[in-house]
Amino acid sequence: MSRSDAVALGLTEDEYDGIVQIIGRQPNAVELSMFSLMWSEHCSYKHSKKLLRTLPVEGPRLVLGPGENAGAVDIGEGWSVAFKVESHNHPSAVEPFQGAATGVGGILRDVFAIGARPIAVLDSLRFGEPTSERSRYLLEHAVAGIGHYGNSIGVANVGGEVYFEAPYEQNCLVNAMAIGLVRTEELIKSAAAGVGNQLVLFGAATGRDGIGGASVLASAELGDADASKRPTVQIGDPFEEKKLLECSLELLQRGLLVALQDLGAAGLTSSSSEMASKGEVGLEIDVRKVPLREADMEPFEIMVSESQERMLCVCTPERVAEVLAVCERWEVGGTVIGSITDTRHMHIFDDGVLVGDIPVEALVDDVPLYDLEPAAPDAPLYPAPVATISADQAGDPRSALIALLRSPNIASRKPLFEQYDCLVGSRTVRRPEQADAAVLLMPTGSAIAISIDGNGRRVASDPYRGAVEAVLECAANLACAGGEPLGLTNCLNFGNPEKPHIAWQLTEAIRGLGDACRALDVPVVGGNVSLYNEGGGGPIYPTPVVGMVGELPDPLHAGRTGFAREDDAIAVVGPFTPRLAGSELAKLRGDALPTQLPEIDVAAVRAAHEAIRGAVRAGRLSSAHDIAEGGLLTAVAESALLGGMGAVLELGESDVDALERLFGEGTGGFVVSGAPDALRALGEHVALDVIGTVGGDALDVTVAGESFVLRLDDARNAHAALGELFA
Amino acid sequence: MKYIGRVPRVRVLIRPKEGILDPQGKAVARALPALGFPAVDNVHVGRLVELDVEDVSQVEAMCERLLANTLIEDYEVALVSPDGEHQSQTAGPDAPRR
Amino acid sequence: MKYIGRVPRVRVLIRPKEGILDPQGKAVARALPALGFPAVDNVHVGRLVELDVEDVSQVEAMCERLLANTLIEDYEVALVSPDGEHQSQTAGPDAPRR
Amino acid sequence: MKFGVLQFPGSCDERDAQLACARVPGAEAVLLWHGDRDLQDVDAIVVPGGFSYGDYLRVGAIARFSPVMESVIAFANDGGLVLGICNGFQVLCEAHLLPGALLPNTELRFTCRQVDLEVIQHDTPFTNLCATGDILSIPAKHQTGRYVAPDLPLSQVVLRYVSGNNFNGSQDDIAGVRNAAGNVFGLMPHPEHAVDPLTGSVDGLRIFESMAARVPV
Ligand SMILES: Nc1ncnc2c1ncn2[C@@H]1O[C@H](COP(=O)(O)OP(=O)(O)O)[C@@H](O)[C@H]1O
Ligand SMILES: [Mg+2]
Repeated sequence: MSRSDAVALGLTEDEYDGIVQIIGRQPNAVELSMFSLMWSEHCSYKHSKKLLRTLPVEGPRLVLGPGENAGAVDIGEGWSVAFKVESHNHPSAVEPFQGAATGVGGILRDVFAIGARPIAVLDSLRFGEPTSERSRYLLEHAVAGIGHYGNSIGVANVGGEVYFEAPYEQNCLVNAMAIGLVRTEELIKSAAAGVGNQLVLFGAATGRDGIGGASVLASAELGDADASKRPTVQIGDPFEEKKLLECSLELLQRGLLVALQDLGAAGLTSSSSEMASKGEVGLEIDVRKVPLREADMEPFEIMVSESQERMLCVCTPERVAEVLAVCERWEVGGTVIGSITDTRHMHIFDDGVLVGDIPVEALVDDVPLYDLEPAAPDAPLYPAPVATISADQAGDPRSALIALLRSPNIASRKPLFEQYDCLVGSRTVRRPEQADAAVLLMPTGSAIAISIDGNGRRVASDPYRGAVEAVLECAANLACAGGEPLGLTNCLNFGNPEKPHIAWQLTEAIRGLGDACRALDVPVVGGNVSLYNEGGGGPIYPTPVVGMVGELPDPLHAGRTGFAREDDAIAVVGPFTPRLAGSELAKLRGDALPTQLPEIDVAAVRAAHEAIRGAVRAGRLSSAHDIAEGGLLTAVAESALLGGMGAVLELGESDVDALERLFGEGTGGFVVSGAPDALRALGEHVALDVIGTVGGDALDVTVAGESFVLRLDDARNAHAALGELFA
Repeated sequence: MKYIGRVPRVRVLIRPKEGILDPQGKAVARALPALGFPAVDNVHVGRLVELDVEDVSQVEAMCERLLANTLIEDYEVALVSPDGEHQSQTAGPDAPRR
Repeated sequence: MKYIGRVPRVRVLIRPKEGILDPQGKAVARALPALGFPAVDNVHVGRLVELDVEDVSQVEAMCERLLANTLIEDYEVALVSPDGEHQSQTAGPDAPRR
Repeated sequence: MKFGVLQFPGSCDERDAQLACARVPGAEAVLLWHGDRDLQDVDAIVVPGGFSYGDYLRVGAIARFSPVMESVIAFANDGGLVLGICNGFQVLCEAHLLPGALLPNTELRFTCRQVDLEVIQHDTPFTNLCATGDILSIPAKHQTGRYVAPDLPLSQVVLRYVSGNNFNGSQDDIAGVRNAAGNVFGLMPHPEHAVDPLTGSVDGLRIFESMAARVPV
């Protein structure tokens, strides 16, 4: 295969030359297709690996850090929680239902590949403005696909987020996070070991699914006329995955496996070569032993197929019969396709004939890593959002509040999350809209709190501080539920890193992520990077999505978002300096993005989290909610709507402009309610300002001498606006 | 055409494209032998849409835009008489013959 | 029969029984006019099952036992040639004529 | 009291059902594998929720033919107590142990929502610890829960959705039905997900406790 073949497969000429040099000859079709995938950005992280190495990955509770299929943290009594977030952006843009469904399927496999039983899914979605028909189509089908897969496999979907912004119009984002539960001693790794041990492929048969870049080979080799050989969309089969999941866990529980690995991007190629690389061994695979859905597949197609619902395991020869018997009991196909060797080469056979021979190291470790060439832009990268409300509307607090509650980024997510089973597993102590983080009961009797966050517009305004804010917001959500962060996972969704401004966004965001994690003492346990998210309309907002798992000792004292008791006092808590620049209200009125966000005193924010968390855990607060999109008044309105109780607010004089006080955004602020004594006690630990009282059936707001009233029914109607998108 | 003055009835058959995973077909294929129908093969499950439409020439466009997901499905359009018999049929651009 | 020595291919059409609400049909009927296809009526959505079976006489039993739920669905069985044309057909015991 | 909870490939709520049964004082619950005919001398059967066989072709259609269902049908015909929840209800209808069928929700969407159910009959083995007219708050979560039973006698309706809670479009707001003999009962909402104050309401527990009250220990 020539340089031009390599370029057609997405490699550079230099990379091709590097391959020729490493293996000492030209690669054949099988080898080149394997290289093209393993050396792709997706598998090799060649543009991000150096930056990712700057993230903190150690912590006292860390059990499994980046590098394995999922990370894990210790929750005590011999139990660990595994978790990871991953993107499925491109497949979802092509076919949103199947793309989103297989995204869920993929992240679940990552979790049970380390031996953990998946117990929850969260999803993080970004679409263009819902005024666009295409965005509505993508939204409806992506949500249906996520629901279809998670509901059918019986894993609760307990939370997520969705934003609508024009820069995602051409490039939607579909990220999914999965959480698993495992006995720490039963965690299994993916390193292949034991020369002579057998490689068993189990799960679905292999078809021509998702033969992405390598399709070029298909057309080169098979002739363009043969339309049926074209690569195909991956179809998810949650029923197959359910059986695969139970089968994998039973294999592990019976102690039959040496190593286990899921098949994701680049299919058999990446799973097998990564197992070999980690175990420092070689592998032999005979592609003709792979059960096929279509009989006439070429060796390279079998090696790169991304057919879903497949796993690869290593077991000793004596265990093969038992392994296959477990597969049969779960009605899962299982086949020995090869074995472990001491050659440190991948030897690919086609019915006994050698068709590929690559040193494992060349495939997995020798990929060139690139330094980015970041450059801060000197002109705005993104056009100002299109105004959707008038200056008059934005200037009147009552109509601004209604507009914010209606805004697609703030309106209730109920029309989405009602399509997900949030209960299966009998662990869900806090469902969506009950608390700022989902809360799940653990077998230890304690609980975990989980949240996922990332406001791309703020990161676009200021990649460093925007990323810090994403981490802090996630931790704030946990604090409101009573949770203390144990670990963080992230998915970095960015444009083309070869462009200096995107490189700058990525570099700054990762620096922010790292600094925030260090400041909170939270290790990064893993994550995912999705680059080149650019359509005709330019790059997406830089979108680092942050997922966090925290613990809370007593689920009885899990926090709530909604007001819960008449006559409770309401207070604003924390080092909160609201600014309209970069806020949701600024977006609605069409303001350009700022070029900077205000400085953040992370230590003070952390102290506020600790104070809120302590008060929630002690059962002293009736409600706690962090101030995010839409600012203070939106946060109060949300607590009122979710609790079904109004509020009377009296904000005294201040030199800050009323609109900025009510709707400005920033990090570090909370709205809490509770008995006046309890709030006084909290005020000894953190800045606290009592602003009103719970009660009535309206929001009755006085600010700087001006008053208005918004009935809860009217607020609720505005907040239900997303329902129109699913009518 | 037979039904002058009557609105023609059209039947659209929608199937998973060849090579695309058909989990439903797979499940039925597994179930039938267990029910005592062993000699069954090549099972596929798809959708059936029937409608009355004045301008039959529009049906292909309906399929492309709404009725079928042409990334993963093929469709086939047939005109039916009221007693269910075929009158004529056309298939989507690249419907395979299975 | 035409396919001596070859396994016959059978097509089963399964439809909601008359009188049973068909929200899928309704959803299609509602969506089509919005896409610029106004003159559509009487839309129904059902299932299509196709299979190769040696003994075609078994298909009715397959339908009664598994493929259709005759409380809510009617079915219709047809033999198809490889190029998709009908050869003959039978309908379930009380298939209505729509 | 020994409950048996069926487990099909694709069952999802079988462990939840097992946990719920085990909350009944003095009760234990075992899983019964779809491929086994032996019911292990259980006193009552729960056919749990989930997506048996992926719900492919038609909900419940394939599961009803599994070996364990042959035993369950015989057990039911002998007067044994059988409770079908969600997918289990669908399976029991397909198996003709209960009248009617379940069709896609009128909105065609999967919906997970807490619903209020009114007890229409308290003198059944499944509701004897309720009073007629009691309202139970129980979650429902399904895409195919529109109950249709053309000639159902009113006497077999056990639970109804309270007005405004029938999101699936079931005929006459029917949420739960029994067979003519009264020993088989099915409902779309999930009583096993309403047994612990920590995770929701506890109204569902009364169904399991009612079953235990009917079974001599
Ligand atoms: N895409 C989604 N999938 C599932 N749940 C979601 C999704 N988006 C939002 N939710 C849930 O809706 C609730 C409110 O969401 P949101 O307003 O975005 O919360 P926050 O402002 O705390 O990030 C939360 O419980 C959240 O987990
Ligand atoms: Mg929040």
